[in-house]
This record gives sequence, structure tokens and C-alpha cells, in this order.
Amino acid sequence: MKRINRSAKIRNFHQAKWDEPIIFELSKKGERGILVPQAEESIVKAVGDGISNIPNQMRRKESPNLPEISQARVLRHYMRLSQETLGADVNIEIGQGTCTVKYSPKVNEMLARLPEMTELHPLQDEGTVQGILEIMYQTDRFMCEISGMNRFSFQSGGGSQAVMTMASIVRAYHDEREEAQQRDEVITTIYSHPSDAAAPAVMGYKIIYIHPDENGFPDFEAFKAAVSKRTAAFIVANPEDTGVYNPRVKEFTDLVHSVGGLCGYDQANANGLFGVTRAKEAGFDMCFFNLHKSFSTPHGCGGPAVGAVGVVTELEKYLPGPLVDYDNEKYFMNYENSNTPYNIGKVRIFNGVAPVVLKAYAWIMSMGAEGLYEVAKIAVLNNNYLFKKLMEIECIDAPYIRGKQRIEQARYTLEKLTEDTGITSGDVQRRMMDFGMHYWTSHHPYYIPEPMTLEPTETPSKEDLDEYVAAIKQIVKEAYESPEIIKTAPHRSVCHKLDETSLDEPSEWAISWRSYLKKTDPID
Amino acid sequence: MKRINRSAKIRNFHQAKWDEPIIFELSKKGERGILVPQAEESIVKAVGDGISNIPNQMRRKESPNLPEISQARVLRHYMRLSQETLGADVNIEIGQGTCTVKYSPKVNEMLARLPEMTELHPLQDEGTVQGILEIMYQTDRFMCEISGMNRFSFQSGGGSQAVMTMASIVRAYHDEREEAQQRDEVITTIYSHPSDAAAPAVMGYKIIYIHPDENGFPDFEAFKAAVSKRTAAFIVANPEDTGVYNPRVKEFTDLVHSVGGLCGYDQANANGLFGVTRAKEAGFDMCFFNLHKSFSTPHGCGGPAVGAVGVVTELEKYLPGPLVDYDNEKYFMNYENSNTPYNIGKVRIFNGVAPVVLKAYAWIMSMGAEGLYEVAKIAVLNNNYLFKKLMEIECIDAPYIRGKQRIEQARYTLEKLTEDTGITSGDVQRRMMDFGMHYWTSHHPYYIPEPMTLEPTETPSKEDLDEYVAAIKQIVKEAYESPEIIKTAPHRSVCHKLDETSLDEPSEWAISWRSYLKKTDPID
Amino acid sequence: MTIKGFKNHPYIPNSVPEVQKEMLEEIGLNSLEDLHEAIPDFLKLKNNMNLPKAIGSEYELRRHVEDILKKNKTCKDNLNFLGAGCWQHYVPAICDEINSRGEFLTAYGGESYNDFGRFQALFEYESLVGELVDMDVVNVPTMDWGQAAATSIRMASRITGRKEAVVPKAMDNEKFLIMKNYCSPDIQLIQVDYVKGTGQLDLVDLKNKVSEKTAAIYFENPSFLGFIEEDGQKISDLAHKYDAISIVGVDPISLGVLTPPSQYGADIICGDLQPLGIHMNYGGGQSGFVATRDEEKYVMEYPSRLFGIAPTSVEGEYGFGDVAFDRTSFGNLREQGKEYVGTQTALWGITAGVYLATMGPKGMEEIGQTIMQKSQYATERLNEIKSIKSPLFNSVNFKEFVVDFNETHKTVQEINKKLLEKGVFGGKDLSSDFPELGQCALYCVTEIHTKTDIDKLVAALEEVLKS
Amino acid sequence: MTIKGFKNHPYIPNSVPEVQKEMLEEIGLNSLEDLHEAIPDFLKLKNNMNLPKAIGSEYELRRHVEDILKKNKTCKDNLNFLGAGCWQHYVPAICDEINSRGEFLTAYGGESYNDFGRFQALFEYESLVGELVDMDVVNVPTMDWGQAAATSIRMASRITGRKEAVVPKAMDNEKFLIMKNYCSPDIQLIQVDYVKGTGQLDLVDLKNKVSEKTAAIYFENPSFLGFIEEDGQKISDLAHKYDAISIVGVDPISLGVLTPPSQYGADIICGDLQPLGIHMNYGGGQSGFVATRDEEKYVMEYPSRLFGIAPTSVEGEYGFGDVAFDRTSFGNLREQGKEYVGTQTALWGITAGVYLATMGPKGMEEIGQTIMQKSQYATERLNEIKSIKSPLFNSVNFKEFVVDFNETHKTVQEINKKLLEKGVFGGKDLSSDFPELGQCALYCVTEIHTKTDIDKLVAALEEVLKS
Ligand SMILES: Cc1ncc(COP(=O)(O)O)c(C=O)c1O
Ligand SMILES: Cc1ncc(COP(=O)(O)O)c(C=O)c1O
Repeated sequence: MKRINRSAKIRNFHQAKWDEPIIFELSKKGERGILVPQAEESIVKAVGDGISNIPNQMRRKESPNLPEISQARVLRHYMRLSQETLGADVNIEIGQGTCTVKYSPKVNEMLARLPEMTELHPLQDEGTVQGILEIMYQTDRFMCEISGMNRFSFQSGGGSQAVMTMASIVRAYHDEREEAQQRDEVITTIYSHPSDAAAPAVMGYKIIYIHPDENGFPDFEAFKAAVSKRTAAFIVANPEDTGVYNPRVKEFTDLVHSVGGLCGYDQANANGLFGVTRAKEAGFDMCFFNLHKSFSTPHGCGGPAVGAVGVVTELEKYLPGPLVDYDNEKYFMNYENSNTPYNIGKVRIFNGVAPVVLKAYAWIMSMGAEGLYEVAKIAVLNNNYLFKKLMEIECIDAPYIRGKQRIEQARYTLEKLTEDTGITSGDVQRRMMDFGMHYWTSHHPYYIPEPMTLEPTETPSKEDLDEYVAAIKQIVKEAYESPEIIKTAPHRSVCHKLDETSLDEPSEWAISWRSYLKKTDPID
Repeated sequence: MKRINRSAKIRNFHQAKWDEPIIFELSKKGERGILVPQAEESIVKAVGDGISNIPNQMRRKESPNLPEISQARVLRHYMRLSQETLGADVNIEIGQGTCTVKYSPKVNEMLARLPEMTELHPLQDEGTVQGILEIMYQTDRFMCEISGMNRFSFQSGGGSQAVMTMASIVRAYHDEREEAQQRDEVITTIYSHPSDAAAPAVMGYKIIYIHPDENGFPDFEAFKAAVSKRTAAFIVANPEDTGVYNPRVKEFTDLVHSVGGLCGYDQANANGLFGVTRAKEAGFDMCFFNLHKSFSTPHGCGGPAVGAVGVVTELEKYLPGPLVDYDNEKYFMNYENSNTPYNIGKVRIFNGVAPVVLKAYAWIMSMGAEGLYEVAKIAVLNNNYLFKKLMEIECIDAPYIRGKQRIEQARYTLEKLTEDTGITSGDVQRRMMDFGMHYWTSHHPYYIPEPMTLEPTETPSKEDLDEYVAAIKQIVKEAYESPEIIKTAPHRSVCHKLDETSLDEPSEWAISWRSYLKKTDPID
Repeated sequence: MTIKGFKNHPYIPNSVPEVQKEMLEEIGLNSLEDLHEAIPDFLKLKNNMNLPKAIGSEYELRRHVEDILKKNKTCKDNLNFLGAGCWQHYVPAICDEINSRGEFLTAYGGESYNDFGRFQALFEYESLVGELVDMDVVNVPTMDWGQAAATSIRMASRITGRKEAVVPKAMDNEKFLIMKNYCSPDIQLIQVDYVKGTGQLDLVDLKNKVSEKTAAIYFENPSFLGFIEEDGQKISDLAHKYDAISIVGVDPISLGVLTPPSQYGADIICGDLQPLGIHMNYGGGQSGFVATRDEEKYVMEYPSRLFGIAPTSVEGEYGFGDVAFDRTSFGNLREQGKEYVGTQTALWGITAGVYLATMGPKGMEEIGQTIMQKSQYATERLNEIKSIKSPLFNSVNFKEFVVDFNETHKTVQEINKKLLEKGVFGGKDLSSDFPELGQCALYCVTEIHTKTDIDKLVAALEEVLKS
Repeated sequence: MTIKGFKNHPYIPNSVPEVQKEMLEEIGLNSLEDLHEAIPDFLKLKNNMNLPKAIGSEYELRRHVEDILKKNKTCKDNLNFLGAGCWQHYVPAICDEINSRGEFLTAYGGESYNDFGRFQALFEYESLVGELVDMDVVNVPTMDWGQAAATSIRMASRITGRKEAVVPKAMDNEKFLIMKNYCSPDIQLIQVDYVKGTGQLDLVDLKNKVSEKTAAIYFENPSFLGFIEEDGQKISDLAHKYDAISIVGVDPISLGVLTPPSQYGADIICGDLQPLGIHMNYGGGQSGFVATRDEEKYVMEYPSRLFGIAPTSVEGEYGFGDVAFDRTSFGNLREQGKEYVGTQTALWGITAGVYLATMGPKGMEEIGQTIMQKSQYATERLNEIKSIKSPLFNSVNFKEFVVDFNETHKTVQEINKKLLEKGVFGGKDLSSDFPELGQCALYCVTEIHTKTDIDKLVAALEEVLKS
């Protein structure tokens, strides 16, 4: 036998493609997926059918038109859909910039799925939930050490809600000072996450954008011009998704403080900075961490998650409560700040997503201070190695400062590729799927033309990075030699190029199966 | 938007194809997959490094050449391999005749993975394992009721080992009667499972095969001629994998008894007969059930499993012990029969695969007598519906009796297809994969030419059966119109047609990675 | 600076020093320390962070965390009657099986080309909840019921251009606080009283508070206090009379037996998915949904992602994508889009889809009926205890009900403490959120409670009250 | 006949009567009863089987089974020192994650075209164990160590054409019974004594029992009683001197620190995979392996499936298939093939592969060392107890060791009963299998035991012995 030649750099990939019907199409009248407990005969004897006494107008007349499917078929359907989903467990996660998709250790997941976690009611007596309270308390302590803040709340169910929570605190703070009317502006930057603008806007703030200077730093002159007595807060990521760290950040926060505004730090993607620098030293009054990003808890297709919001002592009383405290004997729910007059109230029901906090706790405990620092180092190493390799490809560029390292991610531009070949970043995105890879353009609007935003984190190995680069190289080559294959991509995915015309057309869009059936004519 | 046309009957399938390296190729010196607990410092202080006192010749000098891989990459590798495996959870399981692959309910799996099951040591004090003993005891009772036998042992780790256990009992029985020398023949049929011949052969028996008559029943005249004082036992499946039930089975067992032999019933695939007919009434002295088949516990790529062996009272003392008993207060291990002089000893260490017994118990409890009877009815209904549909295809035939229903499976022949087109059953097997389907030819030798053996069980719906038939039809059509596509199949699987030449060639075969590396020259 | 390197961590492949060296060379640096040169020295931490030493192995980590978790006492090992926004229902094994599939668990923001299964599963979830509530549009889930209700009100406010919303006084205070914060500073929430004897929304008070300024009337069915709000149609009619929007919050597990709000005039329906196959998770299982008719004016006001079905370039192939993506804050308009979007609770949406597909119409009907029967049985049995009135309100209940302990001359707190000693988690103490009710508690009985469980509660209460 | 139909069972889609009717029509039958007409009436059951009524719902089933299982006391909640063929090691989360993946869990006998991943995972498992034992051929796993040892002897017997095998007297009696049954009736097992003071195989007795009739010498390292058999090479040499085969049974978790038997003359190596990432499962986690050199005379004697790697029709693609399939009883020769094959323990093989790939060389070294250190610590601490001798034998131990209680004047049974009351599962009582040792017990200490655990054992024993 000859040795099998495995020198190809590009993976010969095809995604699982099951061609599954929509779940309603699997329905067969009479089939059941599960049997439900019935009331015992003695109960029936005592209370009857239980439903006759429902007021007539409130008694459902026709059963909901749910599908009727046997259990094995339901399972098969969703198992197949899961195979058709490129989760981080099966994928080299580099191509979802500003998402910090890292390895979520299975041991943490298993811990979070123990009944001692899943079978807790949020209103249980404190004495019965000492375990989870301890974990929340300790994780609060850890977060404080990592950020320099003084107190954390785990109520926000994600980073965007964390921004909203920060914006609420800003409002409450100025309310208390009776400056809420006057201070109606929140300043952010164009490369900060859209939620840094959108969430404060919900809270009634006007958004002022600072654009970058030629180095990619938020333009300090423009910033100076923007800051005023109308400034309620400055909310910003640093680095933004360009990966460029603003070294003058302290001047920014100082300036805001000088006019009476607050500073909120978007640290969703903090893993490039663990143990290196902190929100406190940079002068922020608040920050948040995405536990589902930097702290490795899985994204779950987009939540459940936690945006842990930390504040300096002065702002603690605005944090949504209760907070977990410890009286040297037992952990307890502290409602103190919930009762302060300007407290923001609640942002999420009960105590946030405790299993996510648990997973983050376990992850931190498996890292320690040294491990977190190593995470930061390697996340940055990986990013800059990737950056170097990609920048060697002629038609790829990344605007802004050279020489200094980017932190944990970078936004590139394929403008030259598009000019040369007509292949857009969106085309490349689809083609990357043929090699089993995620690829992200950027948030909108595309300030950088034909953007590509990548964030490797500390999870991939050098080989993984090399494989990613090889795939990009292959596509670039194709773009110049056989662009059609890219334009018609993907070819090895579950589906081919989407016909998007209906999605923005009210008479055509179909957001549910029943709507689709109503809006399309049966085929005969 | 126009309605999307989903009228195609054949699934547009592609299996997940990850093109994964062999695990050793993922190795990178220095990477670790997991950290291992170290002895505490105080232990080290007390005992030192723990290994210096290993006698020099017994101290390993070079570490094992295992790969060094970070955890996420190990996980990714196996996740991908799992997607490349067509388990019953994702597949319409019809094409593995005589394997009885049915739905394994997830609830049962979850029960079997509770620490109250997984974290039991087999030598724990009886008082600490009352739960699992209760389950084993009750399942024994259920099996007795289902078969008419008197006592079951769960020690055998599969059906083949169950046959071996039956053969051991046969030997012990005749040993005790001092007829072991004289009785050196075991009779079976050509369509019984190979293990029905092979396992008794290990126990020293000569195997006598009975061939079928023109109806597919074991030839009674030939049987009469074979039975003699040399007959130790008759071990047979009924129906065999042809699905033909031998209605004269009682005459067979009577005849064997009349010469002093024993009768063992291979009930691996019993689900077509639950509540319909039993081993006892058919005159068998022993039988076995494959819990991993008829009782729905998952196959696990081929075990762990249980072949539950049941016997009539007279044979109980030969069963491998201990057995679980109940003294109206507590369950206990009964070693009585282990101590009888002719007991066969053990066939598997400890108490068999208890989690499999647990899953079978849960399945039976979710069925009850009526449910089991329904299983039998629907397994037979499904099989005969499939049979009808397939027999409508011109080039498909199934030898033997017409008119009567087959039980839960059938062996077909594609002889005519091969004659007409050159496409063999093996070719069809590969092509079926392109539609995401298992397909099995038959055990060897191919007594029926170009065989195809299918067993639907009660799990698939009518739609599933129809889809399977549609795929077969498509292939038959292709065989006549474009056979090349079949000959070169599969096209939509992880791999293409295997070059099998090395597999039977000692100088070339490679049963491990190191062997492969030794036997092939590096590519430069 | 004394930070020691951390070599060969299982979660960090490139923590191998040799690899680091190779990579550093490639990018032209000498040491890992150089990587952060973009950060000015004065901002750099000078010492190791003060965190517990890393636990040395997975085994020890597991034992450590399990030892902490063992301090919890669960609703599995005890008998729980707490509800009030988080409910103990049976979670079918298949729900956990699917949401623990690594692919779903760890997917995130890919396109439908990569994450086709995620898109299909969420489209199906939308469609399944759509059938349950009898509406054509359902969002990819938001945080929780509170958030869903708050967003519903913001949607209504934008649609009507008005800045007042009427809400029931008898609602969950926590939820109210979420809504209040989220509707600040521009939208005012006005509370409507309930009828003393029945708990039903006080229609007289309501009429007084609804006006041309009203963007929406928000009410719940079943109400927070567990009874069925009977005048749904009348309330909706009143809203419509003033061109306001009728928003109904609903517990979806009731909809096998209760009329979906769309059939009594609701324009927007919201609620929580947690009852549909999601563990309580100490409150981490909550997940909000919003549903409306398929009208542009509604659809264009959702802040959430809405996955739609569409054809692809290949005949017979389903495709999925974002409907009206630019509507969201992820679109080109950013904060000019509708509210904001981001990570929410998608995995619970998929799970709720699995649940509904598994339950089917029959399962949903039966579970509704079982819950009605069991909770009625509990209500009646409790009412047999002399000093207890159960239910307090003279209305028909679904799953939850108020138990009046005033006559016992004990506080709910005392009673619950005693019950706890017997392994029973008593109902939520209403005395601080509803001081007008005195010592009352909100009990929750679902399909998981057997007759024995309920009888055990009754016996335990009898004992507690005797002592 | 009063068997009532069972409609719409979730596990049986076609239990829907309308579908049945349609299908029956298609095959030309009138009723389900007709389906079994092939079975003569006198063989048919006339009544429903006498089984418990089906449990009505998944929830009740779960509660029912969990209630039963709660009667078990686990090694997680107690402190376990039982080993003796089934050992409590740490199971990395990744092992459970992979073996609970539905695809692996429910696959069975497909071809490599369908089950490519299964073939690759098992090929890799073979390769990984091959490295551990330093051999080129490893089988797809068989039942357990006992079966692996029995098959090894049968292989040796076929290769040599001889009918005697020498085995140690100091071995697990259960395993011996398996081997004895499986080797019957043709192969005789001859037991060799051990040296009193050290437990080592008695080479004098061995020499007396080995002859030209000997097919194989089988011995174990570490031995059943936990010590390292030091004369492996001498024993192998003796076997080879008589052209017999040296078979060594081994605990694979020792092979990070102990010499693999191939390096002291073993021709066949066998053992149990359970320590490699598989839960004890009340003994259900056992899984046997056999390994040899890649020589035709050995390979052709395996009864098991052997997965090999091979090219496919596409360049650069790996393929997998059965090596020398016709060798097995699944081949054309059926019972003329080697022994028999069938369902064995493949999932545990895959799991052991995951374990070894995760542990790597360093992990295996470290775990070996940790076990040595902790078990030595336990031995020494126990020996400090006055009336106890630990270890009984003067040899170096790995993981297990014999503790001598004779001086305590209590039986092991009594002691273990008392320990149990303190939540400690004492070592296996050896008094019936090894009567010559009097009151001795086999203790097992692994990486899962902390110093505190061991100290707790010592303290508990001290108390027990005092009373
Ligand atoms: C910098 C930044 N801020 C905020 C967010 C929003 O976080 P979430 O997705 O959890 O809502 C993200 C997530 O992509 C982010 O990268
Ligand atoms: C009829 C019959 N007998 C015996 C066996 C052997 O069972 P196992 O695979 O569990 O060894 C099988 C399995 O295919 C079978 O179908």
C-alpha cells in the first residue's frame, strides 16, 4: 500500500446536508411525541375534568395547529439540524470577529447541568441556595479584581443588555443630580459595537459618534469638541473591533469626568487584556464583561448569556438588585441598593442566568491569575500571527496604525480584491463555508470597505490559524482565476445562495410556516 | 415568493465530511488535553516521587508515543467523527437486517447516566445497591413472563456471548449426565445467526446445518435424519433472518427432547413476537433476548450490551451466577447456583452490563404488556408493508413461502438486477449511502444470491418506509439507465470506494497507525 | 513584574513555549511581553491579579464545584410550590438532549450558510409558538417576559406615537421594575387596580385611565396571581376604541386549554418560554417572546431578529435569512433602528421549539387539563384547612393561586420556614409586594405534582398550623 | 383474547389506527391480528402477559426509576476503596461527551461508507492502545479482561497446537472462572503458586508446570493483588524456551510508568479498558482488549474485528475496512473461522481512545505517578495502625495492595460493615477466595483519592478497630 497523500492544505469538506422538511411537514395526524402525566383518578373524582369551569370565552376551541410527530422523528429532525450548524465545538472559530468564540470546556457544561443547578427555583429560601450564592459572590470578587471595579451585577442577559444597564445607571446618576434633562448625549465611537449606541438611544440619549484619526485612534480633537455639559456618558470599547488600542484612553475619561459625565467601558471582548490592564486604571466608572465571550461560556446560538456589569463604589447603589453578600456565616441576597430611591430597578427577572455565572466561575478557577494572563498573551499572539499572515496576501489590507500590535481582533479590507476581481467580502464569506469556516464581514455600516473581521482568541492552535489562512489564500487565488466558483458559492453547505428578495418585501416575507403557506400558492 | 417545490421523493443528502486527519497527525509536542491531579505536597514529602522504587526493568523508559493535543482539538476531532457516523438517532434504520435497530428513548439513556448508576462499584455491599438489584430482579421477572422461561441471567454481554452461554449450559448439562463425550453435535440452520454455529463450535461442538425446504422452513426430514444420540442441542432462530416462521417448531423441539438433547432459542430479534408466542410453548429449554435489540437499548457501535439468557427450572443451576433474589425485605446476590458442581462459572465479570438492564427495564415499564404486543404488531406490519412495496419492484424477489406474512425482517435477492445490469447488491449498498441510508446484504455465505436483508422494527413511520423504498427504486432505475453512478458510489459519503486489496494482504494491512507508518514509505 | 508563564494549558494550545517562539519570530517579536506594547506602561498592571490559585486538574475542579453545589437544596429533592414567574414543569429528555448538542450549544452568529440548522430551528420555533398563540409573526426570543413586555410597549408607543401605557397593579413587581426602567424616560406606566373579590382587572378604573394618550393596555392571562382574566375581549375593545394597542402577556403552557389572546383582541402577545421544556436554573431559564400579526406596521417595529424562509438558487431547497434586517440596530441605521438587539436567549427558543414539536396539540391540551385539575385539587384541599382560604380570589385559576393565611395569625414567612423543615418549599410570600392582602402566598401546582405530593403539602401545613 | 390496542405510543409512529388501516389495506389484510397468521394457534398466547401496567408518561417513568435508583449509595457520595477488577478513576468530561453523542451511541453494524466516523474512531483506538502497550495490532474491544485473556489463550493454543495453559493461582477468581469456561472443554488451565512473602509468581513451581505441552504462560502485571510482577522477562523467557507463548494481562492505566509487557517478552497482551475514561457502572464498564505484534500467525488467530486503514478511489482520502474479515465467524467460514464475534463493547473502545488522546504521554505518566504516590501513602499510613500490616506482601505495589487484618481479631466483613456506617467502602474481602491469607482485604487507591480521603480512611479504621 502506498502512503496516502495528505499534503493538501485545504480541507475537502462538506457540511452535513439532510434536506430536512420544515417540522410541520413531518406531522401525521394521531402521532404523539410524548405522553403527559394525567391527573390521578381520585383527583378527577374530586374536581372533574378541570376545564369545564373555564369561562367559555376563555376556553380554547380549536387545538393549536402544532405538528403531530413521534418522538424518534422529532429527535432525528433536531439531531440533523444540529449537524447542519457550525458550532464552535466542531469548527475552527476565527471568523466571527468581535464575538470571542473560544473553547467552552465540557466539564463546566456538565457542572452547570447538575440538578443542584438546574432544579433551583429563584425564590427559594436563601438557606437552600448557599452553593449558588457562594459562586455568584466569588465570581463578583473575581470580576472586581480583573477590572478594578468595586461591585458586579450578573443580571444583564448579554452584552447589549449590559450596555443598556450602564445607560440606565447613567440616567439614574444624572437624575439624582437633577441633570438628566441637560445631559442628553452619549458619546461613542464608530467602531464600538452597535449596541453601545443603540442601547443608550433606547434610554433616550442622543448618540455622538467619534471617528478615528489616521492611526485608528478615536480622534481626540473631535472628542474634545464633542464633550460638554450635555455629555451624560462616554461608552466605548478599547480596543474597538479594529484591534487598535487607544493609548490615550485615560485622557478621554479624564475629560469626560471634568465635565461631570460618566465613562462606561465595553469589555465584551476583554480576553486580550486579562491581567494586562484594567478598566479602573483607564479611568472608567463602569464596565461589563461578556461571560459568554471572554469567560468561555458557550454562546448557545445567541444566549442565554450574561453581561456582567461592574461599577465603582459611587455607582453601586444604582446597580439592579439584589446583590449577593456574605456576612461571614452565610451568603445572602442584599436588597439594600434595590431600595435606594434612584436605583434603576431590574433589567432581568430574578438573579440573571446563574448557570452561566457558574461556568465562568469554573473557568476562572481552572485558570487563575497566571492562566488569565496567558489567555491575554496568546489571544494577542494568535491575532497578530494571523494578521501577519493575512497581510502577506497582496489584496488584503487593514487600515490604520502599523508597527504596534493589534489586540485580540482586527478588521481588514478586501477593497483591492473587489477592485481587481469584482469579488466582494460577502462573496468570500459564502465561499469560506465550502471549507467549513465562519467568516464575518463587519457590523454595519461598512466604514471600512469590503470588511473582514476576524478574532482568533487563545483557542486555535497555530495549525488552525494556518488552515484558516490557507483557505483565504485559496479563495483569493480563485478570485483571480475562476471567480464564478465564488460568486455561486456555497457549494458544499446545506443550502446554496439565498434569494433574498422576499426578505425585505412585506407582501412576501414569511416569518412563520403559517405565514409562508398563506403567502405562497400550493404546488399542484 | 413562490412556494418551494418539495415534491422530490429522494433526499438531497450529503453526509458530514470533515476530512479529518488521523488523531496522531494532530499531535503537537507540548500540548496537553487535560491536567491530572498531582499528589499533595505532604504526600510527596511522605513518600517521595513514588516511582523510584519501581524495579528498574519494570519502569517504563520511553513515554508511550501518544499524541499531544489540546482539549478543544480532541473534542473537535471526535465531534466531527461522530457526525460522520450514521447512528440510529439521525437515520431511518431499516437497512440493518437482523440487527433490530429501534428507537432508544433519551429518557432511558439519561436515567442510565445518573451517578446512582454509573458510580456503583460491582463489589459494593448489597445494602448499598438495593436500587439496581431491584431493577435486575424485576427485569428478570419481566423476561420470564415474556418468554415463559423460569430464570434469567444478564451476564452475557451480547447475543453471541449469550449463545456461548447456552452452549456452555448444554455442555454442563450433558457433563452432569456423563454424556458429554457422546453428545458432540449441535444442530442449527443456515439462516440462523453465524454465532449460533460459531459459539457452540468454540465449546467443542460439531455443527450440523439444516437447510430450508422450498417454503423456507428448516427441512423436517433432514432434521429427523440429523437428530441422534450425538445431538447435544438444537440452537435456532425462529424466524430466521428470512422472516419465515417455522410453524412446526414444536415438532423440532419434541424430537430433540426425545433423544435427550436440549433446545436453545435464539431470540435476539424477538420484537415481532412479543405477547404473541413464547419460547416455552414452542418447547425450548433456553432462550436469549438481546436487550440492545428488541428491548431498545442503544447499540453503541457494537456494545456494551446484554444478551439475557433464560432457562427452564431444570437448567437454572447451570446459569452463571450470582443471580439476584429477593427475600421479601431486601434484594440480594444469590450465589447458590454458582456453587453447584456443574455450574458453568462465569461468562462476564461481575454482574453484566447493569445500565443496559436498567434501560431495558425503563423501556418495558413504558410499554407494559399492551405496548409490547403493539410493538410486535407494528414491527410485523412495517416489515410486511415494506415487503409488499419492494416486491412490486420487478427485479427484487424474496425466496420462499408466499401468502403468509414474514415476521419482523426478510432476506431478499437482487439476482435479477445483477443479471440484467451487472449491478450487485454490494453496489446497491454503496449507492444507498448517497441517500443517507443503511443497507445490508446478509451474513456469509450468501446462500441467497445478491442478498439484501432489511428489518424495519416498529420505529419507522410509513413515510420512512416509503422513503426507503423510493431510494431503492431510484437505484434500480439508475442500474438500468446509468449504472456507472452506482458502480462508482458512494458520492455523497465521507469517503469513496475503498481499495480493499491491502486488507487481506499481511504485508500491507495496517491495523494501527504505527503499523501503517512502518509499512508505507513517506511522501516527499 | 513577577508573572510566571503558564505552560501547556489544555485550553490554550499555543501555551507551548516552542510554538510561541516560532510564532513570535514570524511576527518579528522577541517575547510575549512585547505583544502588549500598544498599551502604555502606566496603564499596565504591575502585579499578578489577586485570584485563587488555579485548580490543578479537571478532577479537582469538578470536585471543588460539586462540593459547593451540594450546599444547594433542589426542587427535585424537596417538594416545591413556588412559581411566580418561574415554574417547575417537566422537561422532556429530548429537550435537554438537543440543547446540549455541542453544535447548538456553541454556535453563535454565523450566516445561514454555516448555521443553517440554527436558522431552521429558530424559524420553526417562531412558527410553533405562532400556532400556539395563533399569530403569524414571532421573534427570535428576547431576554424574558419582562423584557418582552417592555419591548411590546415600546413597539406600541412607536406605532401609536403615544407615551402612556396602562398596566395592571396586580402584576409581578420585578417584572414591573424591568418594564419601568426599560420604558424610561419617555413612556409612563399607569397602574390599574383589580377588583377586590375576584382579582380581575378593574374595568372602571381602567376606563378612567385609558385615553387618547394611551399607547397600549397591557394585561396578563393568566394573571400574575394565577387566575384567568375573563374580560380579555372587553379590555382589548377598550384599547381599540382609543386606537391604542392591546398587549397580552401569557403563560404559553396554558394555551392548550385557554383561548389565545389573539382571539380576544390582542395585537401583541408576549410571555415567557421557560415553561416549555426549560429547567428553572435559578431563574436562568427565562426567555421572552413577542408575537404579532403579519402587518408591516408591527413587523417593522420589532427590535429582534426575525428569521424568514426563502428560496435559494437551487430548486426545491429551503433557505433562511433575516427579515427586514435594517430595522434592527445591527442594520445600517444602528441606533436609528428599533431599540437594540444582541445576544438574547436563542438556545431556549430552540428548546421551546423542540418542546412544542414533541408535545403536539394533544400534549398541550392534556398538560393544560392536568394542571387545571391538579391545581384545583390543591386549592380545594388547602381550603379544607380551617384557617386557610384558598383561593383568596373568586376566579378560575390556572396553575397558580393565592392562599390566604391571615386567619392563621402566622406570617407566611414563619409558615414557609416551618414547611422548609419538612422539605416543602411553600408558595411565594406576597406580603411585601401586596401589603393590602396581608399574609397571603402564591402557590403553584403543575403536572409534576402528584396527588401524594399535594396531600403531603396539606398534611405539612396542617401540622405547621397546629404547632 | 382481550388484548386491547395501544394507540399512539410516542415510540411507535404507526400505532395510529388510521395509518395501520392504510398499511393493512396495502398488504391486503383486514386486521392486525392477521399479521401473525404464520404462527399456529396453539403456540399463541391466549392472554395478556402479566406485566406491570405501562407507566403513563415520561415524567412518571423518570420519577419511578429515579426513586428506585435513589436506594443506591454511590462511590461519589461515599469514600470507596474497592478495586479488584473495576476501578474508580476520574472520567474526563470529554469522554462522556463523546460517548453520549447520539451518532456513536446508536450506530451499529454499518459499512465504513455509512459509519466512517465509527471506523476511524475504532482504528484510532487500536492505534492508541497500540502505543500504550507498544504493539502493532490491537483488536476492536471484546467483553472484558477475562474474555480477552481467555481468547488470548485460545489464540495461543491454536498457534502452538497445544492444550495447556499456565496461569497464576493468585488471580481474580471470577476471571479465572470465565477463562475456565471459555477454554473448556479442550484447554486445561494449570495454576502456579506464588511466593509467600512477596506474592510474586513462584518460578520454581512455574518451571515444574511448564513443558512441551504448554501453549502459553499467562500472568498479570500489576498482579491481581496489586504488586508489580518483577520477573516478567524471566517468565517470558521460560515460555519461549518451550516454544510457548507469553501472555500478559495488564492494567493499561499503569503503562505511563510501568514497562509495557511487549518489552519483557510478551507475545500477546490483554487487559481491561475500564480505567481509561469509563465509569464503573456496577461492573458494566469493563471492556477487554488484545494486542500482538503484526505477524500473520498472530493476526490470523484473532476472533475479533480488526479495523485497518486503506486508500480509496480518491487520492488523499483515508478509508477503513475489516482486515482479514474471513478469519472471523462473520466471514464465509462461519464456525470454521476463529472462535466467534458479535456485539462486544465498541463504545468503550471509542471512549478509551478519547481518553488516551486527551491524556497524551504526559497525562499517562503523571497519572501513573500520582497513583503510585497516593497508594504508597495509603499503604504507609495504614501500616501505622498497630494491628494492621500493609502491605501484606513485600513487593512494590501499583494502585492496589493487600491489607492484613489478621492481628485485629476481627473479620474483614465486620470491619467493612463498620466502615460502611462511616460512609467508607472498605477493600475487597479476600478471605473466601484466598483462605490461606486469613483476614485480608484488597484496597485500591487511585488519583481520585485526596490526602484527606486517605486520612479519613485511616481515622475510620482506627475507630473501628478500637471499638
Ligand atoms: C464589543 C462588543 N460589545 C457588545 C457586544 C454585545 O454583546 P451581546 O452579543 O452579548 O449582546 C458585543 C458582542 O458581539 C461586542 O463584541
Ligand atoms: C438472530 C441473531 N442472533 C444472534 C445475534 C448476535 O447478537 P450480538 O450481536 O449481540 O452478539 C444477532 C445479532 O445480530 C442476531 O440477529
